[in-house]
Amino acid sequence: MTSETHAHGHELAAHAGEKPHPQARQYMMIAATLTIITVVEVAIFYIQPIKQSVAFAPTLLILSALKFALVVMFYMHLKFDPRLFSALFVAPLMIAAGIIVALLFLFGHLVL
Amino acid sequence: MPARRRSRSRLLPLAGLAGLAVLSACARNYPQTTLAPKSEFARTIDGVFMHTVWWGLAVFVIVEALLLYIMFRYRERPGSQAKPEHVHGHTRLEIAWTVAPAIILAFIAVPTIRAIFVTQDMTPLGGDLKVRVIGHQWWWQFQYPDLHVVTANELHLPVGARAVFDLETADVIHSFWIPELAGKRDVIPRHVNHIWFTPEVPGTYTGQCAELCGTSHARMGFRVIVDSPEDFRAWVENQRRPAVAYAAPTPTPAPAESEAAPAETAPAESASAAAPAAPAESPAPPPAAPETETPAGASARGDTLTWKGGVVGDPAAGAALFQRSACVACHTISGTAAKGQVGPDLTHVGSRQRIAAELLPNTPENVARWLHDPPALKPGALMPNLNLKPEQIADLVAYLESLK
Amino acid sequence: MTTITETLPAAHEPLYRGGVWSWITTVDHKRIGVLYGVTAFLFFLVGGLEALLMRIQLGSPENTFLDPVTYNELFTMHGTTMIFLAIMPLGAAAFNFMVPLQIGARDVAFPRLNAFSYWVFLFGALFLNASFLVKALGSANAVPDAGWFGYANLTSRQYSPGHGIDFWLFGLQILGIASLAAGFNFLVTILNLRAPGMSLMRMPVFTWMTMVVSTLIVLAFPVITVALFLLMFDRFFGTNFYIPAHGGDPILWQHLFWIFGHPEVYILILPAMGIVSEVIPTFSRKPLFGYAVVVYSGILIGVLGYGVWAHHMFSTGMGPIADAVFSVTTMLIAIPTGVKIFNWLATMWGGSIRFTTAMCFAIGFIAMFTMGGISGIMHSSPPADLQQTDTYFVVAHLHYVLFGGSILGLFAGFYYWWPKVTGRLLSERLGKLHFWTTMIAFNLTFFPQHFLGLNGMPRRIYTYSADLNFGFWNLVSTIGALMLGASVLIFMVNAILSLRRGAIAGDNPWDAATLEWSTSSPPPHYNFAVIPRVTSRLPLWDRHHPERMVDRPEDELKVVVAGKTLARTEVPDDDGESGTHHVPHMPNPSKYPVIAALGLTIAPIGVMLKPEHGIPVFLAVTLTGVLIMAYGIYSWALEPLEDH
Amino acid sequence: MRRALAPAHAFAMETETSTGLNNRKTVFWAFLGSECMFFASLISTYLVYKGRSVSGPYPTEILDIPVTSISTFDLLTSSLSMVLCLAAIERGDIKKFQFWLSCVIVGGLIFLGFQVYEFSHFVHKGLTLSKNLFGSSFFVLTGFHGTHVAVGVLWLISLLVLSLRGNMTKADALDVEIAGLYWHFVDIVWIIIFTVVYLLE
Ligand code: HEA
Ligand code: HEA
Ligand code: HEC
Ligand code: CUA
Ligand SMILES: [Cu+2]
Repeated sequence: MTSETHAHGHELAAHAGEKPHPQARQYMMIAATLTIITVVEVAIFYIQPIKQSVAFAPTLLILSALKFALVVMFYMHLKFDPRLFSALFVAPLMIAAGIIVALLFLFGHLVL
Repeated sequence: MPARRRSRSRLLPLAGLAGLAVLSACARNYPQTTLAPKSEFARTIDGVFMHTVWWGLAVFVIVEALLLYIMFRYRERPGSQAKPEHVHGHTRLEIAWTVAPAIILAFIAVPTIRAIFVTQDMTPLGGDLKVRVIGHQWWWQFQYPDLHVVTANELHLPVGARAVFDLETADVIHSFWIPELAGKRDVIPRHVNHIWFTPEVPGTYTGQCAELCGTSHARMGFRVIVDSPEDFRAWVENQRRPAVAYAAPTPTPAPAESEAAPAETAPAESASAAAPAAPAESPAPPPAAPETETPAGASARGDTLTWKGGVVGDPAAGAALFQRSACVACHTISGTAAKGQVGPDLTHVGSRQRIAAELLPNTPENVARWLHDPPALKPGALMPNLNLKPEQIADLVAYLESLK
Repeated sequence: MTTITETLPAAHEPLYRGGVWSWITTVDHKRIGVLYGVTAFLFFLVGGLEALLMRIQLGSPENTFLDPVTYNELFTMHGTTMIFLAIMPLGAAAFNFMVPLQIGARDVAFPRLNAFSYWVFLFGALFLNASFLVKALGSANAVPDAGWFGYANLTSRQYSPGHGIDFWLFGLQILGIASLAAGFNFLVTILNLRAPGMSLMRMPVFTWMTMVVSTLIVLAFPVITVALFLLMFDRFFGTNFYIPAHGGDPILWQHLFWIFGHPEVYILILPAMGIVSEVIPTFSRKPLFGYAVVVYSGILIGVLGYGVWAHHMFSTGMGPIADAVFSVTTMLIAIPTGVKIFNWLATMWGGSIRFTTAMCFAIGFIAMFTMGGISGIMHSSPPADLQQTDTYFVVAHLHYVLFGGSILGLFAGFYYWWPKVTGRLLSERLGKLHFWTTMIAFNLTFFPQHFLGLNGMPRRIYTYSADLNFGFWNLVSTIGALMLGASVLIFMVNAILSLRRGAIAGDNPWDAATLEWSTSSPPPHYNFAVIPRVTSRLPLWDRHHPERMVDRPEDELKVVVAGKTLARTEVPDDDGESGTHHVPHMPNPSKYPVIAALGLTIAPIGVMLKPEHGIPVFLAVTLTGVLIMAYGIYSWALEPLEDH
Repeated sequence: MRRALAPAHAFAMETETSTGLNNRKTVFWAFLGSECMFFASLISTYLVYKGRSVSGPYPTEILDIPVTSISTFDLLTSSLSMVLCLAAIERGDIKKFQFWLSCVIVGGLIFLGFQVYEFSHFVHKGLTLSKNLFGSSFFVLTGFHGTHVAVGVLWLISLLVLSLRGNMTKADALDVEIAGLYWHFVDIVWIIIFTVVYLLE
């Protein structure tokens, strides 16, 4: 699958709908944010009052969703690239998330 | 062209009408039909089904009639150079045929959901009869925990009392189904499923495993005998009794001798030993009993059992043989040392109407055939061919058939 | 208006000439389409033969024609073969041949990946059916026998020793890779290779449905891939996913399978719906009524298809809430499906209907699929389904939708596109005979199964007691099946006669409107000498019947999803070159796809050898397979696609 | 933007596409969508079976959060190297490109090293693939992720070899971009696994 169009040049910089990608400094910022979130996650894990509370799981899930979104939007450029790519990725992602939630419910791990 | 179209137009409604006629007319010819419900559960779900049938039929008639009309009305006429107008759509029509099915579906969904909650309401009622069902490859075990009864392949229920089932399996997934009394509910490893129903009409109903479970899935039947309350009590009474006992450990004669006279060695000794424990046997007159005694013409002569072809078996010898053989590893006979859990409980096997999960009527010939080579009768059966000799089989049959 | 440029006269090298090697290395989407079609039809015959054997066994009570083991093998292989080796690849044949032609492209986006898909499919199919060979050589339990959905824990080593289940699980795994590769390929082909002016909302509905099906494949197959991996680990590497004794839950298999399985049934029906949406307008001489609605309802069916899977599990005791939710979502699918049916009827309304064989099959599709859909609605009510599930009522439903739906639709496509593929017409007389015998035999075979099911006949039983009175309708059904076999023979005779001496078809024998009819029959290997410019949904009608043209050209090509523009390009200027007639460069043939496919098929054989021959043999064979595959893929990546 | 229609060079796929998007990039995003379903199935399996093992070792006894936090950090950092690597080749800076690419590869190898260490440590402690349900679902989920990382490393090494042979230029940025998409995807899958498997044990 790798190179059906390999032999040809890719003057693709000007794809329809593509905005310029971020530069190094912005990438560094993202990386710092990701690191901080990870540190917070691990910290939460060790702070017993939070770990015992009902907010523990939702907080962690939100934090990891945040990391997920940052990587997808900036490192993978979905924020800048044509929306078709977002559609190709986000629609399956929704179905996938829906299926995980449904299965957790069906196996009694989530109660309505 | 027109001729073909007409034959087509006759075909479809005909199929539909014939279908309906058959649907209603044939129900009573089928002993295992879902269309003649005999419990409140079965009636409820049949009601939902018939509801969907009528709506379905309406949709069917409308669509097919419209199709036929259009085919006829707008067929290409010979020689016509008609240039149909190019219509691209019609918003109000589109809305109409989106909304109309939605309304019909709502009419189907409401009773559906009501029936779901009614039939799955597990609140206990006073007087529920609890039954634990355990599916096995390829037979059914039934336990009545409150009555301390264990049996196989033949479920007795009192008419008018709600039976509540705990459904489990010993191996793979099976599905518990008595078409006239209830829908299916699967028995699944690590799950305990439930279903309940109240049989309303006494009689015998057949049931069948409805989930592919291996080679002899087709042969995993059972029957439900809905008794009057008195009959049911009597049945329970009998089932709770330990098995008919034969005290004397009569050694089975060596094959060579037994061939000559298997019947002579045993009867005298065992007759006395068995007499007190087997009251049910006593009324049988010592001389040849009339052929009507058991369906296949078996006759009980004293305690020995003679059947077609003059085969004679001695129950006491059979009892002893049973205890000495592999049988005990797999079967339970209460009151004896046999405590095996692999196969059906045989304590009262003689009282059952069929053997091997509906495979055969319970006659001496059939039990003998079964013992001779189970997998030959029921492919894959988990009871192996034990290479029993004919006279051993005769004794075992006499014993098993005496376990009423 | 006449923006469609005529193709070159038929002075090109014949499409189907060339030796075996040229077929093995071909990357031409049309030849691959033909390969798919022929292979899939052969497997349809195999699956049909299996069905006939089953029907003979069921023709009378307590019949001993087949033993239960063989019977279980036959329905398992019948279901698996029909779904994965017949209908899906027949759909793929149509996608391959027609989609590039319909969108005005010269090939698919990844021609060698396309060849790879075909070869993987072929090897996977042979792999699965090799189990019969192994059985013939004397191995017990060598043929899959746990049903086409292989419910755990019957498929565990404990309850299914031998290699039967292994053939099934690796066979499906291999076939899944073929389907995934094709799914990606067609998704991108349709998005990216459309001719200028061919906006999404001008695409033929068949192409639209191909795109929906490709998406469904791409999103459904990973789930069964995982389910099968888990089963493989259980059977070969001692994991406990489906082993109850160690906490595993066989229900997980059912969920994963049906999360795949229900979208799969729409993968089977949507191509047929696409075909019907082409055939009906052509032979009604009217454009499709409510084009946009038909397209959107197809998409909606695909989307809703992900939310209904547990309707196959109503008897497993999921609880009232889950039952109710899945029941309602299932019923909702009737709405977009009904919308399609009504739009087809409205298309015929006011038309001038020509009853060609293709049209007859399309009409037969509407009539029969509606019946199957209605029995589906009966299933969707859990209380009612408790009586129907796992009985012949389900068997009736699934054949009304699969045979009455998919197969009749595919036959319509066969008759419709045969002239384009072969350049010759089929006999209409034999075609009509085929149609009527099919319709009568089909209903004779499957309609009585509704009664059998409702009257208590479970499915998947190799025989039944005479007391149950199932004999009569089963006999009717068996007679019907034998007639159905005869009708298939008529079809084969028709095809063979047409190849020998069918009338020459010409470019557009049906006066159809879509682009595939603008090129010669069969098309030149480069499809179009000049890529057409498209200004409406019905380009050929606009050209031939300009007075009736309704569509207006648009200014932009847009990719619109859910009403939002995702990407846009400008309409090209008319360029001066379009009159020139050079023969275009086309991709080179390549031997690497077939090599990679071969390696892929060898790898699982190693795993299958593990239980008897130990880890070294397993690793040796599997690594050989992987290396061959890697060699194939690397060489293909480095090989230029075409000369300059 | 004018579409190339010239028959002499008019094989559609080598020209501008109808969406203006590159075929390979489009197919790759579709592939990632498909991968979402793949990992969703695996993660569902893991979650559904959580707490259902009938015998130990159980997750709490065995998972090592500090060690895994470090390997998580390592993978996140390799993603940063990956974007810098792409930015370098888009600028045509081959030296920087090779440097950052090597960083990504090393990062990936370190992650794999951690995983090998973790797996062998677990096996040592008695948790094997077949020991219990936790073992089965844990090893299969993280194993499939690890396999993805390994494939990614091989892919990046191929790119590095190509560029050391002088075969990578600014024009090949798309090759790097696609490899990068894959790499980042593997990273986000790990983000989920780290939370769901390790932190929410
Ligand atoms: C081509 C494949 C295909 C298609 C399209 C469908 C379509 C549908 N199917 Fe079917 N189905 C199968 C293939 C298919 N099915 C297979 C193979 C099985 C068995 C698997 C196995 O166990 O082996 C199965 C099993 C199956 C079951 C499980 C039965 C069981 O095992 O207990 C259910 C339950 O809900 C179901 C429902 C439906 C519904 C509601 C539709 C709907 O999509 C149908 C919608 C269509 C219509 C309703 C007709 C047209 C509509 C109108 C004219 C509008 C007006 C209509 C109304 C208001 C009713 N199907
Ligand atoms: C996908 C589509 C599909 C198609 C087209 C068919 C076609 C047919 N099917 Fe099948 N069927 C399934 C899918 C399909 N089936 C599935 C999914 C199951 C469930 C399996 C399971 O339970 O796991 C099933 C199950 C199934 C059963 C139930 C088995 C059971 O539960 O015990 C039966 C029984 O009658 C049956 C019959 C038939 C018949 C008679 C045909 C006929 O229409 C076939 C007509 C075709 C022919 C007759 C071919 C013609 C061949 C010749 C003329 C011979 C020439 C041959 C050579 C030269 C090699 N099918
Ligand atoms: C390895 C286990 C095993 C052994 C040993 C075994 N059986 Fe069985 N037996 C079974 C199983 C399992 C069945 C149920 C088979 C079925 O219906 O599929 C069965 C069924 C039966 C039945 C029919 C019961 C009914 O209610 O339908 C009889 C009678 C019977 N066995 C008698 C015997 C006798 C007598 C012996 C010893 C000579 C014996 N069995 C030894 C496992 C065993
Ligand atoms: Cu038990 Cu089928
Ligand atoms: Cu379904």
